[in-house]
Amino acid sequence: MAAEVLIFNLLSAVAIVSAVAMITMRNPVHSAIALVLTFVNVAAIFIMLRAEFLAAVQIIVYTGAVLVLILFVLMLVNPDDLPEFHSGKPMQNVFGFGVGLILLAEISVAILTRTVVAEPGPWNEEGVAAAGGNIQVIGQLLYSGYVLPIQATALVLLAATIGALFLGRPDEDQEPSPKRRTVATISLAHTRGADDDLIPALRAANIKREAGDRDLIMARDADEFTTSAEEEEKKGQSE
Amino acid sequence: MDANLLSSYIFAVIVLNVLLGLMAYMTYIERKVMAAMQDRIGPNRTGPVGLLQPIADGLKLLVKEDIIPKHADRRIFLLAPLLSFVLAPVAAAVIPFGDSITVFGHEVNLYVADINVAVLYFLAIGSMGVFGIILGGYASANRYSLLGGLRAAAQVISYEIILGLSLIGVIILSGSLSLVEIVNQQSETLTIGPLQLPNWFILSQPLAFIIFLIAAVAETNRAPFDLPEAETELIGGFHTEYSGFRFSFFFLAEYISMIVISLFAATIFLGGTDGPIQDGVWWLALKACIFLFFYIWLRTTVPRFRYDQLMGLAWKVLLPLVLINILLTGFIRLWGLGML
Amino acid sequence: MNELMPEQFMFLSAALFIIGMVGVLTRRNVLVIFMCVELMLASVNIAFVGFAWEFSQMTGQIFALFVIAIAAAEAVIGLGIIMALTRQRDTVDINEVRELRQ
Amino acid sequence: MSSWLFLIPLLPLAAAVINFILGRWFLQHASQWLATLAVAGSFILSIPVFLEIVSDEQAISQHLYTWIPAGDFDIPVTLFVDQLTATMLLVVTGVGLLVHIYSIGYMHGDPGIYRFFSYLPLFVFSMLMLVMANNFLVLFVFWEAVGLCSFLLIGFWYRRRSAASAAKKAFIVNRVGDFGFGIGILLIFVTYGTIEYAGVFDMVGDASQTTITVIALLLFTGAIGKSAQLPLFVWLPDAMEGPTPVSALIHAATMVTAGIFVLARAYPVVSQSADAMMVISIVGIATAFVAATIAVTQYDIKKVVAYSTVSQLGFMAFAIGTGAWIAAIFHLVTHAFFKGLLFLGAGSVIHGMHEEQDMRKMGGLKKYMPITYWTFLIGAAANAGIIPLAGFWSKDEIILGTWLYDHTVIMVIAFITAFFTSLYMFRAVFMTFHGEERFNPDEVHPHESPRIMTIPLIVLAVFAATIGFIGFPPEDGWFHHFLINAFPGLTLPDVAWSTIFIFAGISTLIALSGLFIQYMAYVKKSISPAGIAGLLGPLYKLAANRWYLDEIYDVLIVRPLVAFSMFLWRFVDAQVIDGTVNGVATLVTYTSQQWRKAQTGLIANYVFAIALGAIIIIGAFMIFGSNLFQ
Repeated sequence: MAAEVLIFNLLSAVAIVSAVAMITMRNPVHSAIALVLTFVNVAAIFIMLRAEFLAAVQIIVYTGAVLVLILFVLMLVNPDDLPEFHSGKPMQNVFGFGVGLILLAEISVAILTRTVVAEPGPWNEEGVAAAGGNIQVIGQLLYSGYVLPIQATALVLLAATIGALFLGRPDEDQEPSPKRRTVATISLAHTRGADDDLIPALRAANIKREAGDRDLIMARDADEFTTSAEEEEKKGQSE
Repeated sequence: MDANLLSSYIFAVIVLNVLLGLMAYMTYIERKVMAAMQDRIGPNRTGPVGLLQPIADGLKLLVKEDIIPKHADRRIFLLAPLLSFVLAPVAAAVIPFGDSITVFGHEVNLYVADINVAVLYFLAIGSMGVFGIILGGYASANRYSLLGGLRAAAQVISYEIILGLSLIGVIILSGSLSLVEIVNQQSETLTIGPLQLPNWFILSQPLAFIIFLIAAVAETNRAPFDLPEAETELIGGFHTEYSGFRFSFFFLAEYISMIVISLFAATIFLGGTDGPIQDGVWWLALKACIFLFFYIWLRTTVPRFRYDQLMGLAWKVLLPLVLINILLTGFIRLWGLGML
Repeated sequence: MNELMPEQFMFLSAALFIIGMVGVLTRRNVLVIFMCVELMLASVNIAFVGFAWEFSQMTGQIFALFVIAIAAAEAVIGLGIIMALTRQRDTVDINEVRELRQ
Repeated sequence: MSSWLFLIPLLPLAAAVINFILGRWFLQHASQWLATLAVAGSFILSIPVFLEIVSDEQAISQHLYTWIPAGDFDIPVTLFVDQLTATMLLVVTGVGLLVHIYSIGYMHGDPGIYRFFSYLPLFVFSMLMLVMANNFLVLFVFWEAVGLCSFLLIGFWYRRRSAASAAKKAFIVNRVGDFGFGIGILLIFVTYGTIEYAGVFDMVGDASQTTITVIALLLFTGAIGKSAQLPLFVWLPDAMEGPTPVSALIHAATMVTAGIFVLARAYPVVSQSADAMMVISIVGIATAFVAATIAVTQYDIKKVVAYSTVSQLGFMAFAIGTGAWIAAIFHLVTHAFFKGLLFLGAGSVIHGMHEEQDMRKMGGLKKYMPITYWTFLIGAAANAGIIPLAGFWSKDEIILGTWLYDHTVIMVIAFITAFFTSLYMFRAVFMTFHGEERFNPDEVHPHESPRIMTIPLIVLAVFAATIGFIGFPPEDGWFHHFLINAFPGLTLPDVAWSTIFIFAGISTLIALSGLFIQYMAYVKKSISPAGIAGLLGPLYKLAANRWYLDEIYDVLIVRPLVAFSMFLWRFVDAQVIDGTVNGVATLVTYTSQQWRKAQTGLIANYVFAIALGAIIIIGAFMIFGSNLFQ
């Protein structure tokens, strides 16, 4: 049916032209609009290729969410003075287009010289219709053979959500948090916490141990042993 | 070109024109109802009981000067209202207005298209609709407009999710994304003892219905969720710089969206054309009118939300609720209690 | 040319992909580069769906679905990074961001 | 009962795990009740097990799971209780319970109490598993586990450097013995093809005499380490750095007896080798004698008790060596009670004296802490062998055994050691509780310990006084008839009453003479201990300096090791290894610096490189042919 080919070609042409427009537009907002056009055409092509569900998802996700987000960010980052630069170095452009052309040529050759070896599967138009439609078939396949990938995708989306929340959170106050006290104190209170001979020496020297090769006994904070020892002493006296 | 396609085209034209006419009088009805609620009279000078007021308004907007701000992004500025206005009625294509009837010997379906992804189609078109507002807000080169656009973007994306998820429950129960199929299922009668109930999804999905209602109001940027245009804060928001018939495009697009989403809600939750006696399009109209009245009622009653409240409502209240609803529905379906 | 040929969507896919790639190569605005990446992903989806159509398979469509899901995640993170970047550096010029060089 | 057997070790394990995980943040002091209740549960469960063994005279076992199923090498974890194990169960859980109760009072207010009360039940668990194992490998695993618990508990106050190094010392010294023990188990497996007790004992005669001797000696090596025999006993006195209840539980009542337990358990193997038995006897009696002489010269109350423990362990060892198997176990049981009592009593004294351990700064404490005094006195008298307390019956029986099995030399030395035992025990009693008060009354206010500490003392004292009667009359008591069924082939010697009376008379005489001498020395002051010390001169110095064993180890082992380590550090590590590593790093840094220049930081360049790569790869495929595009 020639109309089908015609429509396909038309859609393809619009998609390609608007894609080219996207990378040539100076204003990124215009680029985004061109991309919307491309995506809508891609969705239409999906319908032609018997992928109605994907077409709807393409519109909802890409145009409805991703591009709206991109526009959102475009407006948010620099609303008054959106950068007008196009591309900096001419050499970059030349190289870019050159590489693109070579790759296109290569892929074209690959496409034109290909030979089909695969056998057609069961999901032609009649097969899909018999199974209840495109969505039904995708649903059945997804939740029978692809349960694990679905779960993994769900995890990826969750991680992305959390990541976005993290990236988008307001800047924390710039003042540094108060430094943690790192000064160690010496436990004098509880004899169990220190060398037996350490105690009188410590008392005499007030803080430092005199001669000797052994380290001081460090406590994490001054009260680590003090309270318990006092309690014990009180208890001892009362008895 | 076969006859079926032709009849679809013809029907589409009819629906479009009816929608446009309805939309014009929707503004009138809104003003009247609001007036009644606020103990006023409302428009009553133009024509009998002010019935010609919408036409007068339309003419006024058409002949007004079309102002384009100097620093505006001209092309987008011109494009944006069109986008809004064109996309708004497109979603109505999938709404079934009844079964097929025979006109002049031809079988004519009372819907433009019965596609198997109708619900998704509706959501897709709805998500596209916001582009008009965003681009309009951007192109105006006005801070207020830009803020309005930004708000619209965030709000619509958030409530789009709620809207879509609230429909999942219905989809689980019906097992189809086709609206015609969904309506057909709802026209069955449910007998519980002495009770004869219609199998409307509002009965099996009450929570989803309420959430859908809230999300629909937000999706159409209507009060109390009209933050993108909040007159008191943003002096009109995205359409501050628009005037004349470009403004009217935005204005009309909003009303068309309201009507379409009301039709959609009536179709999904209230059985569409199904009614106690003599099924037909009038039942759909009646149900849609209830929704429209609800819209107006809401606007006169509830004050506007603050922006953080709006977002908090979507993400912290409605999203968990709607997920719970999906979970429960899934379990119910799993245990074979699908038909309420 | 009465039938839709498989080569058509392949060329479309290739063309869109290469346009996206050239865009990434030549543009400096990080957001435009981002859009180009999205375009490349979409072009790959065309190929997937197209091959699924050609061989009457569903695997291609399912794969495309996963691509879309991952692309959504990528978009969210990418835009988050861009937001953080502009907040810190106040620029969207990709050539200004050269910390990796140090 | 056998189906509930697993609960006995499980309860302490559960308590240990819960206390360890939740103790710090949630339980804190509540952890002590959890641990005590768990051990009490084990104790209560052990009683019906014991009674069942008594009535049925049949070993019971419960298979839990197979730990290592590897072909022939099949290691089950099976709980196994026979007469020997049942006895040990009661001792371990009983003394363990009392120590737990005592610790509640002793450890009160310690910030690490949850740690203490997770290590302690963990130890009880390990010890229970050790005694309930039915094969040598599981035994070895929990042998190491009790070693670990010992390490943790000795080093409990790890902020005190001496405690930390004592813990290390105990652990390392034990490794020496464990090494031999492990090889012994390997040899058992190689020789007999199994390491389950029953299988090994059945086939014990199949191996050559030399092999059996080697196995027995290797097993004894383990016992030397764990049970603190000469020459590896040096760790035990140092282990007194741990909290006193730990000393009581681990280093007196239970863990140190693990070595004796292993010898007793492997008795069917050990007894096959006369040479090995001879070695065990000699080492045992030497240990007993050396430790007793050291104990007489010590001033630290805990050290005295510690050396006393070493000495008593020596008694047990040579009892097994001479063939008095039942006497050894009997002494193990009585020793567990009176030595636990002595340690807890010493702990009570230390507690009352505000952490003072030096007996020279005590004296006259009798009136301040009467309960502690009387219980300590009972313990000391039991240890010294005063009739009719527990120690008398078991020790007398060991010495009787030496005579019965014709070891006259050992018997003589044993009598001398018994005399020293009496000497040091009553020296400790009199120095601590009698005579003038040598502490500064302004600084120290001795007081009796709280009731939660004295009740275990009283309970232990009752046992220390009466437990000996389970072995009455000697060589023919109830205990003997109970244990005789543990192994087939054990016989009770037929002893005439006259012999028993003679030995009992000599023992009592010796014990009383020790008591008398010390009474004269420290209470009446009619003998000067310093004078005697001067009289003995170098001999006294030798004993007071612990026979210079630590110094010998220092010169022979520690210093060469340190020197070698220094060489490894200064030259091998610092120069060779670090030099290599740094050299490689420098090389990599330099190369990276050069490559860095390729990293422009421009995304476009990177993408360009990717695209070029794609072109090259696709081009290569197309030129050289591939089925990728076909």
